[in-house]
Amino acid sequence: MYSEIIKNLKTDVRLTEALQACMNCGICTAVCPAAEFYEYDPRSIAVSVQSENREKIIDLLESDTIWYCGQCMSCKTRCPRNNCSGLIISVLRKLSQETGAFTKSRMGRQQYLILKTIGNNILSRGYCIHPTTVVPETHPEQGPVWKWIYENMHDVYAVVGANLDCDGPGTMRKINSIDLNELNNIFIVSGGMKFFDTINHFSKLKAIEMGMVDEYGEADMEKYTQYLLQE
Amino acid sequence: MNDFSYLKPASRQIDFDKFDDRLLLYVLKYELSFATCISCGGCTATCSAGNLTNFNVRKIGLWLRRGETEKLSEEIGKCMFCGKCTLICPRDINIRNVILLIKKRISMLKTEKEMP
Amino acid sequence: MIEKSIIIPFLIGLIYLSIIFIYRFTKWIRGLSKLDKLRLMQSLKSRRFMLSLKEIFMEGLLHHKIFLKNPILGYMHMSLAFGWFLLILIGHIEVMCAKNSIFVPFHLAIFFRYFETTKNFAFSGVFSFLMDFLLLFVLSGVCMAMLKRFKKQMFGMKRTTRLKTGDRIALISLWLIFPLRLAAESMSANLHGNGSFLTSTFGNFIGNSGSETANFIFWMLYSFSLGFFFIALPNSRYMHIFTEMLFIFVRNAGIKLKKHNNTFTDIQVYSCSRCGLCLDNCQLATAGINNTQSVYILKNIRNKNLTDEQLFNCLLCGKCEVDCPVGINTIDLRITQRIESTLQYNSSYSYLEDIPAQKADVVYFAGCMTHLTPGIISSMKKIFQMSGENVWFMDEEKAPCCGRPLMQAGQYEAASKLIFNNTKKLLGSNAKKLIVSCPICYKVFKEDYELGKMEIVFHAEYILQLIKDNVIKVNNSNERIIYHDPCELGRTMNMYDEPRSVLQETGKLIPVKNEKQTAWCCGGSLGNLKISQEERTILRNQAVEDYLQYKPDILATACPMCKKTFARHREIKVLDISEIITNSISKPTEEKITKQKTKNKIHENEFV
Amino acid sequence: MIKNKHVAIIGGGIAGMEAAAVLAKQGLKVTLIEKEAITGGKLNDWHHLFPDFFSPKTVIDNLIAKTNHSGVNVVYNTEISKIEKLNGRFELSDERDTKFYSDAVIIASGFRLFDATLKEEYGYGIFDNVITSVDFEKLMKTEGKLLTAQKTEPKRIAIIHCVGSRDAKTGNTYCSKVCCITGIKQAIEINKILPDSEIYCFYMDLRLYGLNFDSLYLHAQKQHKIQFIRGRLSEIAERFDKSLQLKTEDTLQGRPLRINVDTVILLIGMEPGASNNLFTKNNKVTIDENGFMKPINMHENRNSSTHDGIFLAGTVICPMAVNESIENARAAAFEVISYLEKNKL
Amino acid sequence: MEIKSKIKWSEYNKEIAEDHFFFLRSCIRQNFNPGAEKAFISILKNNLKKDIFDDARHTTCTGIGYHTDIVPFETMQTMIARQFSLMTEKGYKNCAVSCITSFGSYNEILSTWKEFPEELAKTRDYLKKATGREFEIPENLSHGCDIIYKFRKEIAAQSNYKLINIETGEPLKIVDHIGCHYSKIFPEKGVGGFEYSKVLTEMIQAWGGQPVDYPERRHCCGFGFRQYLVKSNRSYSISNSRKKFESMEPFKPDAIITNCPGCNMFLDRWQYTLAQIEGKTYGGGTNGIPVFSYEELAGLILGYDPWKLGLQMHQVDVEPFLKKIGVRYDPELKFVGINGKYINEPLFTGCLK
Repeated sequence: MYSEIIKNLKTDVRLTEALQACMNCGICTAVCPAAEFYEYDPRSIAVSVQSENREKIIDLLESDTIWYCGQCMSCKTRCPRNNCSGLIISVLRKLSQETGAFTKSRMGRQQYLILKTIGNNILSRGYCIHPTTVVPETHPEQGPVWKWIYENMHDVYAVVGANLDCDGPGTMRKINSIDLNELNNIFIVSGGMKFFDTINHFSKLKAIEMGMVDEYGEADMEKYTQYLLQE
Repeated sequence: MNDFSYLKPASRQIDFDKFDDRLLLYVLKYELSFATCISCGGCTATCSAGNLTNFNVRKIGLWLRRGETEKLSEEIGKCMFCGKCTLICPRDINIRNVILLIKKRISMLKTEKEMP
Repeated sequence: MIEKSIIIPFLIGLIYLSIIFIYRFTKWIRGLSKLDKLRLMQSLKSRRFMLSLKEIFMEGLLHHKIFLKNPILGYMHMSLAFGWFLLILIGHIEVMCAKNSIFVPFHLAIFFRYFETTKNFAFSGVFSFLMDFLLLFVLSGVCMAMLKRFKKQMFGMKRTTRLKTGDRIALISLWLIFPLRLAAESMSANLHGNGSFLTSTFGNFIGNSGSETANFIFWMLYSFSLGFFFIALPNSRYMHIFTEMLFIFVRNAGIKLKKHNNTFTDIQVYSCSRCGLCLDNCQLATAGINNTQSVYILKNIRNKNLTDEQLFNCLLCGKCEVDCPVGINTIDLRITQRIESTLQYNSSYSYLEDIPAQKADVVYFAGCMTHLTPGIISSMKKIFQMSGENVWFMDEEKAPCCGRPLMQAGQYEAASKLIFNNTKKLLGSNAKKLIVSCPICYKVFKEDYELGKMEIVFHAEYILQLIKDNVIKVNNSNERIIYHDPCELGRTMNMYDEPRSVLQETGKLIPVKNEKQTAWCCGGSLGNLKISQEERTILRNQAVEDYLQYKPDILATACPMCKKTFARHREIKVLDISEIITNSISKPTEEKITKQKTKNKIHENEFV
Repeated sequence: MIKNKHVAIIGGGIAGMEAAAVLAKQGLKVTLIEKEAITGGKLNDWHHLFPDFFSPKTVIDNLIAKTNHSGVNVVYNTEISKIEKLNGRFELSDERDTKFYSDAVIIASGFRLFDATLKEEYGYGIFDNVITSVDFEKLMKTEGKLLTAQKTEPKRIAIIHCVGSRDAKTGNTYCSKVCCITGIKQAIEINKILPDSEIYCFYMDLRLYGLNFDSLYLHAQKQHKIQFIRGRLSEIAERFDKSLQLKTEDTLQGRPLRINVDTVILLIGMEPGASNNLFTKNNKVTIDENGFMKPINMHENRNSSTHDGIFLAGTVICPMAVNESIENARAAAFEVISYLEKNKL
Repeated sequence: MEIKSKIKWSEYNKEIAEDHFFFLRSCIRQNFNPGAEKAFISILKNNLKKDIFDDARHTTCTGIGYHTDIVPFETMQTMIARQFSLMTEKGYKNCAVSCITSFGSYNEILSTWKEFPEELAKTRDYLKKATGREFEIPENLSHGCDIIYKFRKEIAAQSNYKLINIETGEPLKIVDHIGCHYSKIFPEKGVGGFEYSKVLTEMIQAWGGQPVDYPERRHCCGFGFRQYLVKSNRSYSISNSRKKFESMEPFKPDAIITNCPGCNMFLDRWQYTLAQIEGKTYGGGTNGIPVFSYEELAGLILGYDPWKLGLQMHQVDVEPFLKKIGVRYDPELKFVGINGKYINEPLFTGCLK
């Protein structure tokens, strides 16, 4: 699964942009919000990728580490060599998902959850997020005002002049089927759909590997989802 | 009331203002040569214990300078005192004594119940 | 009655002293472990009792060892100790003769000339002469002691101990005893003519100014000085005079310190006379370290103010132990203090995973220090290849420490963990022999490991055997070789001859002044945790400069630590015994090589 | 006879003065053209030289004495902006069209200091307690003490290495070479006047190339308790109490690190002189990719520009320390002599 | 390629189009501050008399999907190309982007196309195949805040209120928070660059307030895409927000202004959550520091009704701020439904009950 891993890594144009030659100064880690919170050091990621050491890179692909980045790109601004650890991370994450390595780490497996929410929202609604998906029970941090909005969604949005789930332009309008169709076609043509399938595929394999199967021996993805939420 | 147990605000950042210098000052009082450490890692490379586990002498020095008392007390017991680090050190730091002093101070802290 | 009062100060002192003595001796003996007590009892019944008595006589009274080392100092100590002893002994015999009885009051001999004013008993003239002679003998010692205090160089001593108040009182009263006795007896001789050549002469010198009152006063002062001395004695270094006797019995019973303090520590501490011989021999002084020598450690243990800075600033080279006239086990004692001071230190070696033991006939344990001298490792590999034995190089990759450095740092419990782990692996190999090339490891394997029937062989012994068995043939290059005795091998393990025998095969071994028991420490010692690198360099240079006088081609060592230390000196070529041997091995003939090859098939894979 | 030949030297800094003195002593006619009213250049602002705390004033005074003694014609307040070769001779002119003629030219116009305001995230010019290494030298020279903007003694001082050097963000990707040792020297100076202060150096690599530079580093650690933290400073921000919050990574540990200090000193690097570009216009003098004057080759011909007869001395070529600059100028002078000898017909 | 930039950022100004904008909406803004986008269009159309086109057909740019790594770069490029195609179709050349994530993504893609023309060709090809569409690259791409910044003085001229405490006459202290993707990736795409971006501070100044610098001004709010979106990772988010609040606390700001839809919501919500967990509020009493978007603030000073702007959708109560600047509003109408109909009220507002 990792044959030509280095080659695949280097063909991503983003890596050409993101990694010149790192001089290990640590300016990226200094401002990194992920380093603030996780056992995470973007400098060492850049150094590992720069080393082109197969073992190190495979370790990264299978680790939680690459999933710690919050993609704020603060690292980009300060780098004295114009590198961007955040973008290196994007490349690694893509590779991790293409190879299935992401299912080997707890943080990596979460990609399935994101696919199920954000991915689903994009394809079915044309939005990354929709108010109905921000359920107060799973988002207690949204607070009592959001709960009130959620419970009185129609009225609250209307009062501020939004066009919630209605035809025509405006805030939070419904994206009509022609546009959704175009969106879906773009996903099919540009490889987005294939990528979704890949994430699904490896997640199912993982579910089976973990013994989460239904009576037909198929992966029980509901169970897997519950497992990921608890993990 | 909402359950926020899933949220644990924390910071890994080293905050120099909350620097625990109890160990460092003690070590420097009796082993001034430690001040000259350049974190070259020669000690770690030769370390007998480091050969067997993730014990890292360079980091011991670093933690000492950063006041990481807790980490030091977890890690310091792994040292075998073989003395190779001291022989290797390009700055001639008496690392064995540094380790001994750390152990001493930690044992003092424990009896004084000063441990964090 | 007033006359008799002169004995009161003396008596009070004596009673006080006796009480303290009985208390202390009882406490010390009771404090010994059951086994040690048994040992002591048995030794009293055996020949050792006589040995101890002899030793007490030879050392406690004659100070034979000091005499050998420094005759002037020996005479000083002897005149004081033996002279005083004889004064008491002859004095008693004199009293017995005078009273014609064996049972006489013990104090009478002390104040005999005061109470016995006549000279009308048998041999009285002889006795008074003898007593005067002995007093002169003792006084000569006192004079020397005073001189030594102020002009130590006259006694060939570079350093002498510093005094504390208790010692000072005792010292002054001791110094006063004999001059006052001389004065008092001279007074009596003046009044009663009961003196001999010394006291009479002094008595005559006083002439008519003598009186009963003056006589009484001087005898009283004499009594006071004795009393003072006795009272000061338990809190001064003179406590050693009596403690040493007990110590000799205890030591000769085979009692040793077992990694923790017990009353044997106290016995040793109180046995130290603070003669200061350990100061002169301690190399640390060369580097300007002057407060960490054994005498100070003993004193500070007694005063309970021992600091880590003193305790751990010692090379553990053992030179002080060799020289100690009392025979105190300074190294054991110091290590025990280190153990006591580090009891609270934690250690955890859970990472010492079970590396599976490899079955072999012979195990080679290189040790940490040897890993820093790869020349020794490759030489040992060559030697093993030639020996044709089935050798397992135990710490080739995953190399745990032997535990000795931890021991030296006092962390006995931590060391035990390493020892436990290594023992398991060693026993798992089913080997008959364990070969080590580092004296530091050798010592701990010999002393602290329980390896059953496994023989622990130092590489010099092993190489010597191979040479004897004609497995290794070496050329004698006639190079001038000095052999440096490593502290951990020589003084503490008594291995002097094997390395020399090996070296004699390859070159010309030059004897040097400072060798064997008096050999230098290289300065690299792991035993010292406080010494700075600059100070180590001073010690090393001291040794190297001494060796360089003999113009050696090679300085041979049998210790990787010594090698590493000496190697930092640019002017001397240092090699380990194993390296010297492999350098001088005669090239085997073709035939032999093929023979060897078939024989050593397995090992070539391992070591080449 | 080359004795009648005329040499013009642009720049009356230490390199220009040394070259001028050497040439004049050989009997040549030398004109030293300085843009300021005094010679000595940027060294005039300096307090002490590394690594032995030598006085720069002595250096300048000796050079001035040397030039005066050997009869150098020093022209002040003149900034050459144009060099042209006319009829085998060089014509140098300034903005006011003052003209000088010579048979050979030495460009010794020196360097420019990095403008620390370009490194916005370090807050120079924004926060009062951020100063540069040059400000520090001036302060030491004029007042001999270091105070915060609030006029208190700083308790904690941070010295930041590589400001405007080795940084694509400021366009300077080269190493200025002298800053590391300057930082250590200044740290020691601060410790001498403020013995109770904590001093931190934030560095990427310590490039201590000179003899005794490393021993000064050791000395700083041992005797002056200077702490060295390996991590490039990311940003400086002012706190409510006007102290400064610094963010870096403790790269040896791999953890972000925050420290509050009272004063920050930025070790600013050397940049190519502003006039370097002007000189390339009317002749074949070229500059390298960093903007410094380009020698024919940097190994054997460092003093010869790519134009025959125009020579280079000192920091127009690359960042240099004082002693190197002077030696380099001396070498340039001999290059000029051999050029004139060769072309005497 | 190493860029040898010697830009003096304090003197740097980016180009912002004058008129005729094609509006590109933000997913998060529409979700959490729907009134703000409505106000933005209104300000441009009614107050500034500009032409802005709101096309019903445009969709998400998939930026959140891209940064959560489920949407490949190629797909996002094509999705954005489709937005451009709609713009081209309507005859517009200037984009007005509402979302900071989108803004970053658009810029990243424009830069990629410049640097790697083969990527542009590939995207054209994909879009053509998928939708039959073609597109032109916009002449100008501005964020909503850029446009408000450009016309800040015109807005000030028309304003009913100033960011001044009407009781004391002192300017209000306002801290700004710039969304990371506004200028961290491409400093030259932001007004005044990145370190001291002027886009919000000069708005504050123009409207009478006093911008306040604080140490963690540039620190990320902590959204972190997957770090917030997956519940078990949310400690990352709250930890980083807390870092900001702790740092701004000593300066006692009257409000926070943001230009990013995500930051706006998070800085509002995390104050509530932190108060619940740690019992600490940063705004004094039980309330937090109110958080406004630039459109909301512009709308407020222009006299828009706070409840039409959607300020009731904030967890932190805005009323103390409204009182400070003297905005007239009807507290009774805060939580009413359509046509003034009574609906429930939230359990409580502010940070602590």
